[in-house]
Amino acid sequence: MTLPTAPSRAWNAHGVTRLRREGAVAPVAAFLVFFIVYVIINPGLLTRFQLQSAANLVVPLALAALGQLIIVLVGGIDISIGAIMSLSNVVFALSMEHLPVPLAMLAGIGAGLACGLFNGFLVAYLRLPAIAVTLASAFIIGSITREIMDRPGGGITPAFYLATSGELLPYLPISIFWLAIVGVALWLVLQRSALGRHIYGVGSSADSVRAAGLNARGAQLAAFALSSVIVSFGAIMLAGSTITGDPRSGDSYLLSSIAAVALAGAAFTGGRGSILGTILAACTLGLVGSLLFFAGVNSYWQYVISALIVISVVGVPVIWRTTYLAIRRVRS
Amino acid sequence: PGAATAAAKTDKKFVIGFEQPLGGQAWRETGLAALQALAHSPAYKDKVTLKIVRTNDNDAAQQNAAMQNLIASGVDAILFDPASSSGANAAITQATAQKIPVIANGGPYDSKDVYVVSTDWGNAGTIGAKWLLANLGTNKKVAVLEGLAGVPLNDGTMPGVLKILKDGGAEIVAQGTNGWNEATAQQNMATILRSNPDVGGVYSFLTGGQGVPEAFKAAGLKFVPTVGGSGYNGEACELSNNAAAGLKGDMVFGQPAIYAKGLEQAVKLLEGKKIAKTQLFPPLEITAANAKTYCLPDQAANFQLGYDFPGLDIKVADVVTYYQGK
Amino acid sequence: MTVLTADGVATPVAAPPAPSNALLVVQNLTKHYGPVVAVQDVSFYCLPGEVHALIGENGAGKSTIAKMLAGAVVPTSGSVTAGGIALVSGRIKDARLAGVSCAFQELALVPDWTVAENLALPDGAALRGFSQRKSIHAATALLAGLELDHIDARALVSSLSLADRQFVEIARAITGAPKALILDEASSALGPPGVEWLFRRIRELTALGTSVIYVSHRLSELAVIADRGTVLRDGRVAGEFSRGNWSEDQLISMMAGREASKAFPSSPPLPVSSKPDVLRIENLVAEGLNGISILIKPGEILGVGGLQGHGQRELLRALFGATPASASKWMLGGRPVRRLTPVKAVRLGAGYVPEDRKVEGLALELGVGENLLAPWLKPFQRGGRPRLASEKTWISGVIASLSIRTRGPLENAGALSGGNQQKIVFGRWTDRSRTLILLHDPTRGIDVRAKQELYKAIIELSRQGVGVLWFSTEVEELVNICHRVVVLYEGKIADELEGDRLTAEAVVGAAVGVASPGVSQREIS
Amino acid sequence: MTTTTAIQTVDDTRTRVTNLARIVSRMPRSAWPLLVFVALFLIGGLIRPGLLSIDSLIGTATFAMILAIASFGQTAAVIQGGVDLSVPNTIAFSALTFLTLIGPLGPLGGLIGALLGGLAIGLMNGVIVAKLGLTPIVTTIAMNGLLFGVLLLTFKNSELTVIPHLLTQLTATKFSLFGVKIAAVLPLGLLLMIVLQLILSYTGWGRSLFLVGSAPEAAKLAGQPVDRIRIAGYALSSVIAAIAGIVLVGFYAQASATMGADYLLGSVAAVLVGGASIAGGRGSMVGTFGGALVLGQVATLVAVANLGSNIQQLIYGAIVLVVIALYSRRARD
Ligand SMILES: Nc1ncnc2c1ncn2[C@@H]1O[C@H](COP(=O)(O)OP(=O)(O)OP(=O)(O)O)[C@@H](O)[C@H]1O
Ligand SMILES: Nc1ncnc2c1ncn2[C@@H]1O[C@H](COP(=O)(O)OP(=O)(O)OP(=O)(O)O)[C@@H](O)[C@H]1O
Ligand SMILES: [Mg+2]
Ligand SMILES: [Mg+2]
Repeated sequence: MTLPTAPSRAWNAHGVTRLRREGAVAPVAAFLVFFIVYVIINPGLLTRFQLQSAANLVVPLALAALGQLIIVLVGGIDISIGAIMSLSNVVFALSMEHLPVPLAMLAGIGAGLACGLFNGFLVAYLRLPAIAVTLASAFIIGSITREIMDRPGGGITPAFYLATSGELLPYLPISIFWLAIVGVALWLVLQRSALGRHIYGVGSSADSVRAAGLNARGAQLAAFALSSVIVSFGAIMLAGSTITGDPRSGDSYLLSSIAAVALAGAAFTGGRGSILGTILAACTLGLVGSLLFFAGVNSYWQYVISALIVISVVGVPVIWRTTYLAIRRVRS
Repeated sequence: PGAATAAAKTDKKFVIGFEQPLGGQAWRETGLAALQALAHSPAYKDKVTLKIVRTNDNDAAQQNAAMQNLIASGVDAILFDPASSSGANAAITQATAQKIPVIANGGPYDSKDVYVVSTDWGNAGTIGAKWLLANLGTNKKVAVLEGLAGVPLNDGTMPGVLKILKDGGAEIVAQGTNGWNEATAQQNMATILRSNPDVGGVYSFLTGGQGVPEAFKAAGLKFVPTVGGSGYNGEACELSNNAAAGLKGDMVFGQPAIYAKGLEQAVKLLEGKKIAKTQLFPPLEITAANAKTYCLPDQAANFQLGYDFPGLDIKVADVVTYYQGK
Repeated sequence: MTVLTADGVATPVAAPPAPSNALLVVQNLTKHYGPVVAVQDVSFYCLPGEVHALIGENGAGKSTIAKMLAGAVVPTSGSVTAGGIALVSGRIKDARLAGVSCAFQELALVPDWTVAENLALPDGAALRGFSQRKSIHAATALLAGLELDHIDARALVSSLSLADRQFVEIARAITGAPKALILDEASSALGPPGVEWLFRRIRELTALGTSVIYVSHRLSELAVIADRGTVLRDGRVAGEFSRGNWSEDQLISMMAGREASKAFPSSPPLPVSSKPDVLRIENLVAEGLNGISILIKPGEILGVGGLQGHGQRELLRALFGATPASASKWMLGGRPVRRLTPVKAVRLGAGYVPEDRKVEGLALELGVGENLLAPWLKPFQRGGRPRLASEKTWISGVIASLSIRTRGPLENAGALSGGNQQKIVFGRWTDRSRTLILLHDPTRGIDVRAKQELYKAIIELSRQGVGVLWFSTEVEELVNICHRVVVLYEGKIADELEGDRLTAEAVVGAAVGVASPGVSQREIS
Repeated sequence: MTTTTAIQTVDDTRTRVTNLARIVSRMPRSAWPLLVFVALFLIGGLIRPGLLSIDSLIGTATFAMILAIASFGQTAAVIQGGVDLSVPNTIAFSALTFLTLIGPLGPLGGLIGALLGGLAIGLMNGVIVAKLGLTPIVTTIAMNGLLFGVLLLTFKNSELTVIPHLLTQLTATKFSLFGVKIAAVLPLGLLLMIVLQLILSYTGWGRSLFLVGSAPEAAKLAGQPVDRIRIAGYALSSVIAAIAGIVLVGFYAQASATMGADYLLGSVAAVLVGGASIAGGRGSMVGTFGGALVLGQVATLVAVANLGSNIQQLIYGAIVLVVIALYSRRARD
């Protein structure tokens, strides 16, 4: 038996391969271009003040998109993600009136987790299609949320704002710090634990995972649970940055989280998608409106431009590949 | 830096930012048009430059970020139509720290740092409820359509409305929602009428002046006293056209031109005058008595009335021009 | 032990008492799917170090038994013990822990996992950490130990050829030195060298005392590897056999319940036709293909041989326009071709029976009739039931001539057995004035009777003057039925065999890159 | 069945059950939502006898038909294996195009312009999905956003156009049939439904939508022009959404940029409750109308019980969930 010689490449070569496999090269490149354009148009982004307000806007979206990503990884899609976010936001904000922060956070995350487990159970064990289940649960969770709290309010304190979205760290916006913590933790779970690989595998082929003797349903349920926890973090960050709980606060994250995951190059059939790509895609989409504001463009254009970014970043590589093949054919 | 620039700019134009959180919505767009019409009127055009930002989904986080962008771009004052009654606190704190005055314009906002220039929405709800009680006949069965659940304006007002109606002896037999959309109001009223054809009055919060009577017509039922209030031209015309058929109604609505009023107050403030911290203006009421004067037969049904504000003298033509996005 | 031939009546064969040293004991195993009786009262045992074959026609119940042993399916009744441990929980993990592992007929690898992940992940708790690097090291070592160095442990499984995937699937079943190993048609995608490799692995394992359950349709393999075997028919035991104690004809008649011959029909004489050549292509270049020239005359059956993954799939797809390709000269049905698409190919008279019938061949939710009509739907013509009514004669003709077992044109294609599904994919091109039919291993994994029916149909096509390009993994088919055979090696034609040179040895030799007399070394490389 | 064998007589109860099961399993899927609607309608009658009237039926059917018209396009999109989330803003786009064009071109010109606009949207969706390979859900969400921007940037004021009388007459006017007053939109929608259902069931193109939805690769290798079929499917979806936009303008006598918002999830819900498979290859126009009827009747029942709008959402979600669960159980059996 000879000793293995294969894994001799540098680890970062491996990382790039992985990014490419997970479809993240185009969105990373798109973010870099976007960022450079942004800084040219508005150098003030790099001031502490603007960086922080941009970060506070983008971090909840990034977390919602990460939650959506996990569902997409197992081959589903979560229509209820906005509703979960609202519920978790509201439960957290209400709990802050009576409970110390850690317990309130637990309450908020617990509420989100319950939704995730509900969806996950129906999808994994009753084998209902995720899009249909979450469509129904979006109605249900939204209704429960408004029963719990019918208008914005809650007991979020300025101290909590400081801890999640304020100027706690020198220069670096604290919200970016928390996002990085969650992102790294999620990366560890997805890439460095067997469960994470199972989640990727289930999206790629649930039958095969099952035939390998693994618990495919469990992995699916775990994905929904994990997703809802991440989304709940997003809801708490949102409560912190707006210093309020709001029963409609999550609504706008449904479409934008899906758009961000698409921009991140994830495969909606499951099994492929990158954390870094998703975070950067969320940053790009989240800041289009701000960029247009500083460029002095009518804010209506943001809808058009966001759509074009998604379509072109995902579509251009395809066009490029086809033309490349065509050119090669002509040459040969 | 804000304070310093503001001081240096006294001989220049005031830069005033406006944040509107629901791009494309008719009432708010009419408000922005009125605001622009005023800003370009002779009295103001040498004094102010506007920076208008629209965000979507009535989302507090986006509004908050957009207001921070306004601060960063060096405005002298910020007007905003609150997406929530407390969601912009972060931006307001920062604006206050830089001595940029902030005016909540169009809805209430809970903060001691914020001036409020708004319609008196709380009263808008109760005015209608009281009118309905006074106009109910012997049949005290009332159907209620609330606006949009979870929106502060709705959820802040509806409990009071329900209480007044109940205390006044009305029996609420059916509850629905109008989604602040006449089509939804019509559909949901029709649904209610199928199960409760015998209602004696309808309270529909801030919308429904067209949809509710249309639903009655479609069901072949006689009109009952109706409270609505989108302030659409169609509402006024519906009331005046059907007055003969016995339609009695009270359409209570706030003028979108309150945005222009906000601008007026902001300029006063920047010019160093004192303004009241909280200014709540009574809503308009269209009833059978004045419906004819409000109805513009050559305008479409969903032309938004209330484009002018007492004391500002804004012209329809100007508003329409700016509504078209000039 | 002698061959027990079951009588025609379906009475269960009395279970032979298992000797006390038997490793795997199956007793009165029964599986019902609703009204469908998949397996009924099956008993057999397997001694340590023994290879026990399970054979039977399609749908006889082999895979169902394999799945019950592997824990993928819960039996309706009956018992399975492995080394004294009862195994009926229906959990694959329990079976693996008890030392029973299985290479499934439907390949059970995760396409978006690397080879290393596929090999490493099944053996670990979900909540354990996972290191790519360590898994790649382990997998590379494992593959090297199994003589599979050509497979890159870092490659995604989806990028591997079918044969390589089957190798990985087998490798995964072998790891962890199972007490009992089930190989369900593990050789179906392997060429002769692959089968040789598999047999070496089996011998290594049996030498260590592992029991192997070997499922295959290739009776020739049994002579080499099987110590004993059980013949199944309609879910019941039809008989048993042991080494040296059987003939192919006996087994076939036991499986089929009648005298059936394994004889191949011979190819009809090439008709002398004035019609233009069916296909003339020179220097075809595409992904995985490297300058291929082919000529097919009307009525000619051209076999394509070679090992899986040497360009056969790509060749067939390119010729049907399903993957981009170009050629210096390309005539289809006498007409020049520039850029071919499947739509154009069908218009020019081509038909294609793809590799994977479930995904590439059929719409499983639609009826048998509509699946047959799939190529013939036109937007502005009738469809649905009116069309089925107007095409009734053709549809029932196809169903009858291929003896497709179905309840009628409205039955969902998904409810049919694999062999019958295959016949639908084939049948849609018959009697439709085709000039060229491309066949991708249409007899893979289907039973003897279905094979005979397909052979007949292919020869009938040839008689009608249709050109046939037939890729098969079974060398016997190529040698016996085709007029001519080209063997692909690394995307090129390694050899072209005809007449006396067309022998099984020559095909196999060319497939592994060994020159046979008459071909110079230059042409091969 | 007239003859019974010995085995069947022995196992009589079981046979009866299987017979029933067979009848049930042979029933076309589109009949299910209609049955559920009838059940809900009767329940409504039990709670409040006044609800058990033709007028009430027509009333529910009218609003259900409006939702159904907006969902017919979605049905086509779902059958061919996709989903069309650009329905809301296609509705608004067509309504506003129509209102913009009736000034210069007259009602017919406006209608043609709006339908052409819908066609263009559908073709773009289809080309992006089929040729660029973007997921339908993403493509159509992006298209929906893009359209919103275009709406706000282009159609200044057109929602303030006075709606032509002819259109109102074609949709909202009531006529009397055997003493029952029926809004014109109901027969109009039924006609549309029948035409579309005939196209789906009995034309080659309609069947090819099912073929592509159920097995795209197989369709491709059978020589079907899969991309073109897909594109045509999306085009149909958007054209019908455009029709829905014009119907909405006529029926409610108003238009705005956000007028389609309710149909984003509403159309998907109607299609799903109507028995379509979200994975493609299954669905029908009749079923979608049935789905819309069920949703409409649920709203009526909630109104009867006076549970308030918030609880209505809850029940709505629960019903959708239950219906989906029942369907998929049946599909698996
Ligand atoms: N999921 C299922 N549902 C219903 N019946 C099934 C199912 N799977 C298998 N069967 C039944 O089990 C029988 C045996 O199938 P099985 O796959 O075991 O056959 P096989 O012997 O492996 O055939 P092949 O040689 O084609 O692999 C089939 O004929 C069918 O009647
Ligand atoms: N999901 C299912 N539901 C009902 N019957 C099924 C199902 N799957 C398989 N069958 C039955 O199983 C029979 C054979 O199925 P199976 O897939 O085992 O065929 P096969 O001949 O073994 O194909 P292959 O050789 O490709 O494995 C069919 O006749 C069919 O009645
Ligand atoms: Mg099998
Ligand atoms: Mg089988």
